[in-house]
Amino acid sequence: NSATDSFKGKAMASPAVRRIAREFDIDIRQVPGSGKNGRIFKEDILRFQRSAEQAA
Amino acid sequence: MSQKFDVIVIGAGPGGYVAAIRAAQLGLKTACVEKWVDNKGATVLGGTCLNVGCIPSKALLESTHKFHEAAHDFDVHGIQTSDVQMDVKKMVSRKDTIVKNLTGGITGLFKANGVTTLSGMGKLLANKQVEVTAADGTATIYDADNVILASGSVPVEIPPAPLTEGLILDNAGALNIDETPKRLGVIGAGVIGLEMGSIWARLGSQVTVLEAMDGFLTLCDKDVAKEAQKLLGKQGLDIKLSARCTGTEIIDGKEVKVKYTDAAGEQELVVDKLIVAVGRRPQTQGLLAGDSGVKLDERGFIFVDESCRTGVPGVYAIGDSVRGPMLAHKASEEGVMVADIIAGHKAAMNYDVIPNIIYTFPELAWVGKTEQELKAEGVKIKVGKFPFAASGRAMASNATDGFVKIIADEETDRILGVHIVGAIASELIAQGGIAMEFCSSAEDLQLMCFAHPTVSEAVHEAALAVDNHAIHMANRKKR
Amino acid sequence: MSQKFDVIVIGAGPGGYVAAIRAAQLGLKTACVEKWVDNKGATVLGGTCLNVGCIPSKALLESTHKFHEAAHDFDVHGIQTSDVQMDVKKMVSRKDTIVKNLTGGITGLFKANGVTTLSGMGKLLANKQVEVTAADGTATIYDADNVILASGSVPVEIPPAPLTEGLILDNAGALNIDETPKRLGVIGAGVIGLEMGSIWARLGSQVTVLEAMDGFLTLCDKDVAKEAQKLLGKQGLDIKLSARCTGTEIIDGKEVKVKYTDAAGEQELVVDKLIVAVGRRPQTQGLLAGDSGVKLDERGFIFVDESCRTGVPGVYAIGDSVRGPMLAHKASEEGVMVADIIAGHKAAMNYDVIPNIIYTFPELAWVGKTEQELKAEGVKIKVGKFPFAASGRAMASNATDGFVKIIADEETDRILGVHIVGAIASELIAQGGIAMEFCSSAEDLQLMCFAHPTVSEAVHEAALAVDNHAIHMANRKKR
Ligand SMILES: Cc1cc2nc3c(=O)[nH]c(=O)nc-3n(C[C@H](O)[C@H](O)[C@H](O)COP(=O)(O)OP(=O)(O)OC[C@H]3O[C@@H](n4cnc5c(N)ncnc54)[C@H](O)[C@@H]3O)c2cc1C
Ligand SMILES: Cc1cc2nc3c(=O)[nH]c(=O)nc-3n(C[C@H](O)[C@H](O)[C@H](O)COP(=O)(O)OP(=O)(O)OC[C@H]3O[C@@H](n4cnc5c(N)ncnc54)[C@H](O)[C@@H]3O)c2cc1C
Repeated sequence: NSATDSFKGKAMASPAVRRIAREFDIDIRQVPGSGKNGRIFKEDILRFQRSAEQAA
Repeated sequence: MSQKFDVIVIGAGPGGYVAAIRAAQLGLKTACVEKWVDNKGATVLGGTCLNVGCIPSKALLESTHKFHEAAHDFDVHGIQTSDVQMDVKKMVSRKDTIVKNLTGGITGLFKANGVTTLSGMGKLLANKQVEVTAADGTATIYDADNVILASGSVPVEIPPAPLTEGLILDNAGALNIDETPKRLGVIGAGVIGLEMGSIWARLGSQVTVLEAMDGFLTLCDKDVAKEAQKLLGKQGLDIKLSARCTGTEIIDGKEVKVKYTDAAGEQELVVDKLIVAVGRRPQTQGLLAGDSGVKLDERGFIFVDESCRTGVPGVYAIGDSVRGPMLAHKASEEGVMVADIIAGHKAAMNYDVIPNIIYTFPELAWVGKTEQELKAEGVKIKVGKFPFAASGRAMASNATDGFVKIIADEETDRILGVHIVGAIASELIAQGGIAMEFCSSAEDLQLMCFAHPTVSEAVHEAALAVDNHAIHMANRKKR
Repeated sequence: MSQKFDVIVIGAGPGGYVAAIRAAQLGLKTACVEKWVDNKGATVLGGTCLNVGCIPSKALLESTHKFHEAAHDFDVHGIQTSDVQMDVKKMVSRKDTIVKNLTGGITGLFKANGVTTLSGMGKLLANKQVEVTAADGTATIYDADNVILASGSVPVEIPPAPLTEGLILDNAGALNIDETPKRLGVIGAGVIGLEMGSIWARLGSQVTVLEAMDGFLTLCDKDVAKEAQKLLGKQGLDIKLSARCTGTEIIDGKEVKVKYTDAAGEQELVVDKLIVAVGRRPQTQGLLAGDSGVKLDERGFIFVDESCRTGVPGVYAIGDSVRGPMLAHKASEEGVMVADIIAGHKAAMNYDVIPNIIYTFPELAWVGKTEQELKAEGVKIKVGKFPFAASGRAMASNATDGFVKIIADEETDRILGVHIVGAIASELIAQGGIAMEFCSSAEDLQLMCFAHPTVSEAVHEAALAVDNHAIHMANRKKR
């Protein structure tokens, strides 16, 4: 039984990750998480957002 | 032309003052209106919480807990004292000093952050104008781009027990009792009623609590409520359920006869003081001009959406005056959220992870959902419970009452609720809050290293117990 | 044919007994060898931790803290007592009762989980055989598929201060002092030295602590060490740094003359008792047969890899007898990891998030790295600090000394260390541990809702202070 399978309902993400996803309109499911079982950390979503900015 | 602010906050309780400080930190020109004055007429910041709520109650709870411990629990440690007495006036004046320091502190924080204090009664007019009526009656009108209503709440009064100076008291009066009443009555076995009852029971009052409902602490997890009822009963709080106050009578100007009905019929009780703690209601009187555009909901709360927006663009409301739990930290976090939204951020608040505490001894604290709520929702759950009686640190501290209970989703293992009865449940519950904000599974907590010896280990063990893996307790046999 | 077990554990301290219970829970046939006996010759489980370490020290710290509070801090609350005295023998016997309950509890847990206790001295032979020599000298040999060495540690003795019954004491002797010494000397200002010194200083001993190093608590974050030095000094602990004991002399069989050198040259100190607390070393004497195949490292610890495997397949070692911090919870978590590995799981332990506590008053607790470590590594950091003096709950409790300090990576915002000085730092630190296990950023903690009024709010505020956003404190000006 894996600790970090995505649960029903709210996204399996920490408050800062949720905040950044809202702020920059990021779909959390697109962000590769570096934690156990793909858990997303703030540093992951910041990296994702920076590379998206550079691509744009 | 009237003076203009980016943000005007009405009310300087933990909702309003935090919103104002945060807004100022974010570079917004901010003012905060407050009508509360001390006996010298000076404006007092901090609201219910600092003046007649959270802080003074905890100061008295702390002093009386130490007194009770000294009088009853020192012997086991080998500590010998004779004749432990409480100087109640000194205890109350210590409480007053703490309140003064803290409210003065908010004044200092307003200065440091550049928040303007506007003294007087605030009223929201149309077009985000705010009228402030000073004590001398002069009214000034200010313009604002944004207004935050944070007017808080006031105690509910009930007709059978009208407040009577020195005899029938609300929370403000109760916090200034300066002599231990021989007999104390409390109407309402909620958070405030139990805290007030505990304070005076510890000092030797014979305390009777009348609760109209037939269940005890029905908002708590059932195991927490059961344990609390047992332990508070042992401490001498006489809690009568299904007991509805029907009238009061002042006898000789110095006693109160309380009439109530319970399962057995009409009853009477004579007490030296009666505290009414049946709940609080939003404070909105005089707050809104007829054309302000802001609406109340059917229960009298200011109507807001999940981001604390009223129907009027640029006007927000937070704290006890809006829906949701009447808690200081809920008010403060709403204040931060709204200030952030005004500053252009997409802030949101997680209403699912707001901790609750009742500061009896032992303390009761919880975050997330109760077992009975989850069962009613049909969620399949796993429950782990670990008693402090099996904690080495609790034994060393002589505080072995209570337990930690963790509820997880049977399928996903996600933690859905953490419920604690224990000496410092108030501080332990933050662990549950942090874990739940990270969407922790029970297994996540199982795999973490908790320092030994700490009572926090009970959180670890309760998480292990969710899967029948507790170490310091014989586990249930597997099904 | 000799009896065979899936797992034999040697040593029943918090490393060994937890490993044994976990292994049994996982369905493995498990035995645990223990040589410790009480004065009636009965086997005693629990090791250093339960018998002469963590638990008895905390029991005495708790009793003496309450005594000190009663004698010095009650007046402010209005609590009047006269003539507060400590019955030291009663205090010590309470401690003994707690120890007895807990060690007896382990015996009960062994029964409940089906762990076999083998009484006597255990020795690892070749081929995973274990020889157990009972008190009467009879030796029995058992076969095992897996052996876990958990033999713990013993106090380091130093030649200038040889243990002397009733006068020069190690931790075991120190915990049984049954009369307050007028003058107490402590060699070593580490965790154990400071805890022992605190116990007796609170009861009125004049305590001198001699520390050979020229820095104080150099393993702690520098701000923590500085605050602790200041506060302990105020409590009357006379801590002398760069003070190296060179010899001792017993005077008339009732006093100890301690000679030491410091910056100013040769010094002398006369005390009624001297506690030697200069460290602990792994206990491996008689544990390993010449052909066991298990190797020690250059410092005398049993050599293991990061999964606690010795060089011999199927033989593991955990706890104080292997590398890493000498802490009970580290030993226990290693025990769980090894039991899981034996049961076929890919278990691992996170050595980066092991909390540390020193139970002085206020307590010191930390998890993760210190500011000086991170700077030495060249990591760019942000630091947030919040003093308990600004916490309403701390004010209500009259415990405003100390602070919470959070260190985050400047670039990623990840929390790298949490350092706390404060009344219940020991329990607050679990919040840091949980957050760090979830690789929390400072912002994650900033966005969570902490209950009011709690001292835990200082954790929230310290996280906010990392980005100069604390609410209840004037922030540094932005650079
Ligand atoms: C005895 C007691 C104990 C409590 N203990 C706790 C506890 O331990 N933990 C906890 O979380 N909560 C506790 N609470 C609840 C807590 O006090 C409230 O939830 C909290 O104060 C709500 O904050 P607020 O800012 O919304 O309102 P308030 O604190 O009520 O502040 C509102 C402020 O607005 C001012 N105001 C109102 N209308 C106007 C106006 N028109 N113009 C100008 N000023 C105005 C008021 O004077 C007041 O200062 C307790 C309450 C009581 C009574
Ligand atoms: C005064 C003091 C206070 C402390 N306070 C704390 C604290 O607050 N928190 C904390 O985390 N740590 C504390 N410690 C440290 C803690 O006690 C140790 O880290 C912990 O006990 C290590 O556990 P262990 O199982 O590895 O070894 P031990 O607890 O030392 O147990 C080893 C056991 O193995 C037995 N044994 C050894 N060799 C053999 C053999 N050959 N055959 C049979 N049996 C054998 C011993 O008799 C002993 O019972 C304290 C230590 C001291 C001395």
